[in-house]
Amino acid sequence: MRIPCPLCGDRDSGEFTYLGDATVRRPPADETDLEPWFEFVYLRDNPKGWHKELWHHGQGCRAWVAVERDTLTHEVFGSQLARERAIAEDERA
Amino acid sequence: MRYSIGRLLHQALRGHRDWPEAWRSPEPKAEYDVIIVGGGGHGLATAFYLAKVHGITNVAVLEKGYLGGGNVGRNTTIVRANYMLPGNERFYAHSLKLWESLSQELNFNVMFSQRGVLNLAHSDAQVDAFARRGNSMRLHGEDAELLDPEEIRRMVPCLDLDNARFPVYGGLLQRRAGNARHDAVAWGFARGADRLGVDIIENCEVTSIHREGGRVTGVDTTRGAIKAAKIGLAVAGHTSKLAEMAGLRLPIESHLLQAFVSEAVKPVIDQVVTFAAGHFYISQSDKGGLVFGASLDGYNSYAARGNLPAVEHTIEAAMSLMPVVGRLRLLRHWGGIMDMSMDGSPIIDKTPVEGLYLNGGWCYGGFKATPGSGWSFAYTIARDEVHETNSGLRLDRFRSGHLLDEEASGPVPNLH
Amino acid sequence: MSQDFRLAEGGLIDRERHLHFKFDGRRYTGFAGDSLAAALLANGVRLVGRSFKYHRPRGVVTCGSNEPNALVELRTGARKAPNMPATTIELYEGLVASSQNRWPSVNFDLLSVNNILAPVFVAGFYYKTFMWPASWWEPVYERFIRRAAGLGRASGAPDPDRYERANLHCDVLVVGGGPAGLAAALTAGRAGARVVICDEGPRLGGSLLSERIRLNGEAGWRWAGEAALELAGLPNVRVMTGTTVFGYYDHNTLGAVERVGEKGPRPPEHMPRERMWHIDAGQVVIAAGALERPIVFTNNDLPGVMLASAARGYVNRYAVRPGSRAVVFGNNEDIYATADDLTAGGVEVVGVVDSRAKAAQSSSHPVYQAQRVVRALGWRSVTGVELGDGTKLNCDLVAVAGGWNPAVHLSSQTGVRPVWNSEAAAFLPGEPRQAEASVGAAAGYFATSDALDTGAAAGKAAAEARGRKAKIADLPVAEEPRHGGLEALWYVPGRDKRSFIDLQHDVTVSDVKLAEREGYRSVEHMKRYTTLGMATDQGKTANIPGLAILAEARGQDIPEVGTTVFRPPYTPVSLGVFAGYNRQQNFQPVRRSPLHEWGEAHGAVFMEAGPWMRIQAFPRDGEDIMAATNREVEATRRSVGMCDVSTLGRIDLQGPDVAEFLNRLYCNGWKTLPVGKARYGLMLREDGIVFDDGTTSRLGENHYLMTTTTGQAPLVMTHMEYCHQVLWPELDVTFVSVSDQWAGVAVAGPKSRAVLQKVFPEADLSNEAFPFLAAGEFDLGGLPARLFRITFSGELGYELNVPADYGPAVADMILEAGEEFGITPYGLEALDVMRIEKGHVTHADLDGRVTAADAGFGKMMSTKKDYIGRRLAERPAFSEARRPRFVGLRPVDRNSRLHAGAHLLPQGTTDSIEHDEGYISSAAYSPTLGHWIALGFLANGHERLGEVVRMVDLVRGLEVPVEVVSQHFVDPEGERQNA
Amino acid sequence: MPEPARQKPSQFQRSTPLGTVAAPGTYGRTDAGAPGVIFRERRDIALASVVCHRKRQEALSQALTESFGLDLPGPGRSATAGDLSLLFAGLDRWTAVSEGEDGPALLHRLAEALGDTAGLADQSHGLCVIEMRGPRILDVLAKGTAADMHPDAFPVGASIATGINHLAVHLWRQDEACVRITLLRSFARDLFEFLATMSLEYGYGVES
Ligand SMILES: Cc1cc2nc3c(=O)[nH]c(=O)nc-3n(C[C@H](O)[C@H](O)[C@H](O)COP(=O)(O)OP(=O)(O)OC[C@H]3O[C@@H](n4cnc5c(N)ncnc54)[C@H](O)[C@@H]3O)c2cc1C
Ligand SMILES: NC(=O)c1ccc[n+]([C@@H]2O[C@H](COP(=O)([O-])OP(=O)(O)OC[C@H]3O[C@@H](n4cnc5c(N)ncnc54)[C@H](O)[C@@H]3O)[C@@H](O)[C@H]2O)c1
Ligand SMILES: Cc1cc2nc3c(=O)[nH]c(=O)nc-3n(C[C@H](O)[C@H](O)[C@H](O)COP(=O)(O)O)c2cc1C
Ligand SMILES: [Zn+2]
Repeated sequence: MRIPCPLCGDRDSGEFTYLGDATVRRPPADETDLEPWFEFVYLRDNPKGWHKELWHHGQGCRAWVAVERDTLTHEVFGSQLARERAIAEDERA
Repeated sequence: MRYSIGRLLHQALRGHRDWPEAWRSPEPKAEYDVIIVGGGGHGLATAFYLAKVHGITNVAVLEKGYLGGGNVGRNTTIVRANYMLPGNERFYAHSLKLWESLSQELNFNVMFSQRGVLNLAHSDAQVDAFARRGNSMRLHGEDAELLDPEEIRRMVPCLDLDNARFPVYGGLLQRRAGNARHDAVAWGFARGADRLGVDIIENCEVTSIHREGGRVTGVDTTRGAIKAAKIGLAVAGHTSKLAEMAGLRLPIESHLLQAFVSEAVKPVIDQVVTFAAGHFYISQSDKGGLVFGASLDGYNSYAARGNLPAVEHTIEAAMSLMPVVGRLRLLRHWGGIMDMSMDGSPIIDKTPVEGLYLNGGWCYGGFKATPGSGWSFAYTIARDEVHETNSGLRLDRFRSGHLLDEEASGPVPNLH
Repeated sequence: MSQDFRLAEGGLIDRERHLHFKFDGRRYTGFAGDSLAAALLANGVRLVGRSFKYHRPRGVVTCGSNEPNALVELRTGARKAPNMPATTIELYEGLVASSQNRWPSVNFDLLSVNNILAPVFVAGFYYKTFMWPASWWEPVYERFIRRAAGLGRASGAPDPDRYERANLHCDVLVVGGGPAGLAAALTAGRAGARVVICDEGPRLGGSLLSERIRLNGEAGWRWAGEAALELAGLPNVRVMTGTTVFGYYDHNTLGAVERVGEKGPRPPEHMPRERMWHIDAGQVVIAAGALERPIVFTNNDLPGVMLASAARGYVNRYAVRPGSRAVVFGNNEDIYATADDLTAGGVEVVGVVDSRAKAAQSSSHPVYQAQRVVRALGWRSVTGVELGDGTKLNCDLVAVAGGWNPAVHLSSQTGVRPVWNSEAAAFLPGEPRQAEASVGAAAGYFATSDALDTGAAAGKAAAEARGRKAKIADLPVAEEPRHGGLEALWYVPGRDKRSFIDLQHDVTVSDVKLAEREGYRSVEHMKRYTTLGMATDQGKTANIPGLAILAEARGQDIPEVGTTVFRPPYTPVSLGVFAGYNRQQNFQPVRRSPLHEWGEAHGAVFMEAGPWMRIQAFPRDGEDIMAATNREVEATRRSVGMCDVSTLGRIDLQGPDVAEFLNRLYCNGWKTLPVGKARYGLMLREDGIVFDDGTTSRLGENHYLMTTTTGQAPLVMTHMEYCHQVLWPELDVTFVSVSDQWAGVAVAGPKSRAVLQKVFPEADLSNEAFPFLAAGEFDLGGLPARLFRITFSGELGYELNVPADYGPAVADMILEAGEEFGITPYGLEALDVMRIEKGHVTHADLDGRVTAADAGFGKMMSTKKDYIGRRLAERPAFSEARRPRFVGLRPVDRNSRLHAGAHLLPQGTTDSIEHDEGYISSAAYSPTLGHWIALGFLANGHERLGEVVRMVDLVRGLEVPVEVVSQHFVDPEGERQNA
Repeated sequence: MPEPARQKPSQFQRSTPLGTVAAPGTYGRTDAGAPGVIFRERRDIALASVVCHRKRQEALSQALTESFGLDLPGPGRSATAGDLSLLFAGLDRWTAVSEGEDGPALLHRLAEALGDTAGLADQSHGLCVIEMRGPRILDVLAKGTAADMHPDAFPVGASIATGINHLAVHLWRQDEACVRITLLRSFARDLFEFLATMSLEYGYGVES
């Protein structure tokens, strides 16, 4: 597989490590209810098809990259620095 | 017709003309008492034990493709009960006992071969961890032995212990463990269930689950709607998809695991051997092929088809301790879709939806569970309660913290 | 022996170069350019092996990599490789090969009794028997089956050759060097695209090398030679012969294996045997040709029955007569070209058996129109055939032409299903999922001119897709014998038990029919029940006839039955080449401390610790590790010791938000740490389980240095990057690993201050000026050094960091300074003993299932802030009373030995899991106390001090009563470390 | 940032990551003329990591231009002015490389110029620089790295972070005939042994 790194360009997947679903959100720091934390850590949509997921370019620029990929065909649609996305969401919130 | 050597010889003289179908191919009925979704090992075994132990025979097993075409038909066939955590060990110990008489129970030779499973340890700390596990097994009444490197050298001469990057400090052996002929397990359970009246319906994909007032009433399939008050899910890699049809999100991700077979050669290795240093396991099939595997490709996937890096990692591990295989050739490699749970251990339980039962999260260890899983799941479906054997395999353990994390790698499925 | 079956002229062989070789111990000669199969046939050797199940005599069937039958063991000793198709082995001087699966010899094989038992050994017979008595399965039945199964033998010795892997990137990958592939490569190559063209054979040309095809009026192989020359001259083109593209993976990455060192008894010096190529291709052109298929009839497995294309190939390419009297049998026009080629090669064609109602052309050969071969006659090899009307023809060669299957293997490996085309009566590649095109015979274009055209067009399209301007190459004019006119015929009913579909696995027509009858009627069930297509050739000749026969039995069409799944590799690939360099000692990289050589020089013994090699101990004359460790501990506790701690993770953090960042990473608080101080910190995973621990020091206002455990260092770094980039990008911190920048030396023991004072004569290291947990930067003779008053051993102790290259020099300086105190270097074992004595935890105790509270750190968990793991650590299971808690243990009888991995059970209970209350996580002999001690986890253990429980170690056969004590065995008040 | 020590650490002997493993000489195939690859361990180079602070990239860039006449290189690139080079090394990260001074001196120079725009750390000992020259360097590298080594993709001046045989490395194409590999010193010996083996077929030399 080739993973498109926004900084380094297309790279062999062997340079990356995989974490998983990039759409889950850590609850706010002051959230005291257990349930949202449980969902954040344990529950996944696990879609068959479009999936946004985190890859870490560890043998490369060390960026966390949010990659959009099809879990059935493995086709990759695009990627973004996870940080940029996090900042964008922060600003929207 | 019962299978026996006498029948076989008799049929040999008659050109094998009279063997009946191993299982029927009935049209689905409008309603069953129980629907099992998934015609893999677990689904078929569940149907068999529902009929055999609980007398519930109005059962349909719905399989979207061909029977046994899922993970039961593509796994490395290791059968063992060498777990450390009681919630797992008592379940797998029960399963191993069922394996020991399975061929006779099914009247179908599943070729269960108790050739022993040997885990190699690559540091003193790993030896200690194996001892802890072996002691758990022994406290459960299972067999476990701690071997030293010299015993291992004698037992498995094809290992090159003297040039290893990670030397072998010892090993944990379970002699009663081994492997079995994967397809025969699916076929044997199918034939057994069919003979007890279960309808096995192939090419029948479940596309939605009907619910009324918080309880299930039936399913839609590619071969029409079918009603049932009880539905058991045993769909391995597709567990999340089916759960979603019933409005559930699960602590499960689907991942890809590859397996490998070499050309057939005369006996090279007599046991099942696993190396902890590379997550690697190998045995030789009765046909002569070396069957081996290692860790997941590492990314969520529903494609039963993997990539080259995982192939190479696996074979590096093989060549780390068995350089004798260097000139043997890889014949084929394939993949399966694993239902990886967040703690690496399975779930057999009721669900918040009444009448819906869940069997999943098998990760790469569900083949050995086949009879035990079918047995416990049948019990839970028939009685609407968990049995002691699956009392640790509850769905709410992630919320409560009663985790069964054998690998201790935390809620990251691709690390288990 | 002379080459009786060699033609006087022709062939692409070098008659000047005689090559000597041995087969089954007998000596033969062949020519350069021969395959082993060609050379054997030239010498009249037709029986080359025995079949898998029935041990029937078998000969050569194909002239390529699709060979099911002629498998041999190549070479001897450690270089022996089993199951090698003789058709793909390039002959070399001194080649040694032997037949396999026979005893005592291929001509007289005792196991051919299996042939008589064949009626019993049908598909799946083993599922129906061997069940009684149950205890016999493994020791008796299975042992017998395993012995009988398997074709060749492994060498039994480690593979002595080297393998490597390499990467290639190109605009266009062309798979196959036949006319289609050459046209594609020329077109794309001339356009300036980066082109790679691979062919599994030793030279480019494909069918042009073995068929009577003329291009521009000359033999086709001449044009192929010119094209190959031009390609080799283009700097942007790479020609790789002897290279099989075996796997087509995601995102246009492909695997190919190059046989670099297979052309002799051993690889040339400094060369690998094989090289694995990872090819990252912009566009892929699959020009892999087509594979001929047989027609199945009774006794079709006898040596002398071969594919028509093979018969032509042996004549045209190798100038070998594959027989003397031939019958050609088939369902398409190829039979006439075959008869012509055989005649030209001096083979008498006694009959052309054309299964079709009428022929499309006239022929000078005796033609049996609308006839079929119903069986082959003969015992060890074919002596004749019988036709449907009873006619018997004497012959020693039957050339069979059943039509062609495009090589859809690669195009199907990407998960695309091939599509049935009834016109071609073959499966063609499905709609591509990746940037690829199949061309030529691989796409069903069987005429050479079509192959050239489709190849060139795809080459142009591929180059253009990569942004090049391309123009179709000038293509030669092709003349060739007529093809096509196929009327499908898959098998001729007869004695189905002797009509072989899969020659290598001995699967017959009756096996397929039996499978169908028993309900194994999905093509996948049939495959698995009969093992059809599961041998080394993966059914290249067998699969399509097999499923056609199944379709007939099911009363369905072929497309309704479908194919089985195509999987890599295209042809079998050595396991060695997948691993490349990374085998045995090179399995994984080795990480070495800057004090590695220093350790060696001081007599250290090393041990593996993850990627690291770490110093285990410094044994002196005759000491074992345990004795050395005891001495090292005693010396350190008595006076002073030193230890390499370079391997610890070190992360340098800077910026205004570092304290906040640490606050969120660690479960304890960081806002109050002053400059010049270190603090112990505990990190959790988000699920509330302990992740890592270490000290972090504040070096300056906005400058911190974090240390991590050796094992977790890379994971902690990745985790911090996750937290910073994904969770908290608002924090202004920078951090970078400086683990390797520093050599670390721990100096510990009552005299450690005295030693360091000598090293830093100007610094004030008094307890007042530099107390426990102080951290400071000092000048060490011009070196920037960092000193921390931290200790793992529980002694008065320091950790000194200096720039890594100076580590050895500084270590020697410390040794020298400590000489008067008898300073003793110690290893990891001694460090472990001392930390167990002190009750400090390591990864052995924090095994990934332990919470902070379990480990006795509950009080460290802040309730005033959010941090990773805070909320899920509050789950109910983690506060249950029976939860195992961290304790110390000592044997009631002080002479008893304790073991990590043992379990803890109350006294007076049986050895049963319901009484299990915990386990020992670390154990050591304490030279300080003079007996064994241990750390472990015991249900509610922190409230059971003084109780005696049983240490139960069933796998080591031990039971020892142990007393539950505080984990702080030595210096519980910390007087030593604070001194 | 403490002042760099004035006193030179001449009293200490300096070891190197490759040490005796990379003994000068020629190895492997010798019948094909000059070696295909020459290796040299460079210990005479100072290296420092420069990590840009949040929202300070412009300021950093400006400071670099003003003080050193260097443009902050973008992903995959390097920039050189005089004896100082700046190599792209990752997200927000660059490696400063300088010949002719030691780590503390470089660090001091950078700290003066860059102020609080970037976190700095001396890596002169933590990283090992292996210089490869010769006609076959790209062939050897292709046996280890999956990154494209073709001159179009890896031109002179390119600076990429990638992997070689499981190890994280940084590759800098200094000029046509020279590629510098930078990696953690603890893995340097392992990598060198790998590269040397991969060079056997071309013949290789080691220079000190
Ligand atoms: C490569 C590999 C190696 C492995 N090695 C081992 C091993 O050595 N030892 C071991 O113990 N375990 C091993 N396993 C794991 C083991 O194979 C599985 O855990 C186990 O087979 C899962 O249970 P099953 O047999 O019921 O699953 P499956 O055989 O996958 O059955 C599930 C069935 O559900 C069907 N299905 C899915 N969705 C639907 C739907 N909507 N409608 C109808 N049907 C549906 C599927 O088609 C499938 O047939 C391995 C797995 C793999 C892939
Ligand atoms: N008589 C017939 O009906 C008939 C049928 C089919 C083909 N042909 C002839 O075949 C030719 C078709 O040309 P073409 O170029 O399509 O095919 P080709 O058979 O000439 O060439 C295919 C080449 O690909 C190579 N190859 C196959 N798989 C490979 C792999 N995985 N890796 C590396 N190499 C691989 C083969 O070794 C072969 O050299 C024409 O000349 C045509 O006359 C004739
Ligand atoms: C234990 C085991 C042994 C196998 N042995 C062979 C073999 O000898 N030859 C072969 O072609 N395939 C073998 N296979 C692989 C199957 O052909 C097939 O690839 C696998 O069951 C997955 O199915 P699929 O490829 O149809 O998706 C084996 C599979 C398993 C699980
Ligand atoms: Zn990157």
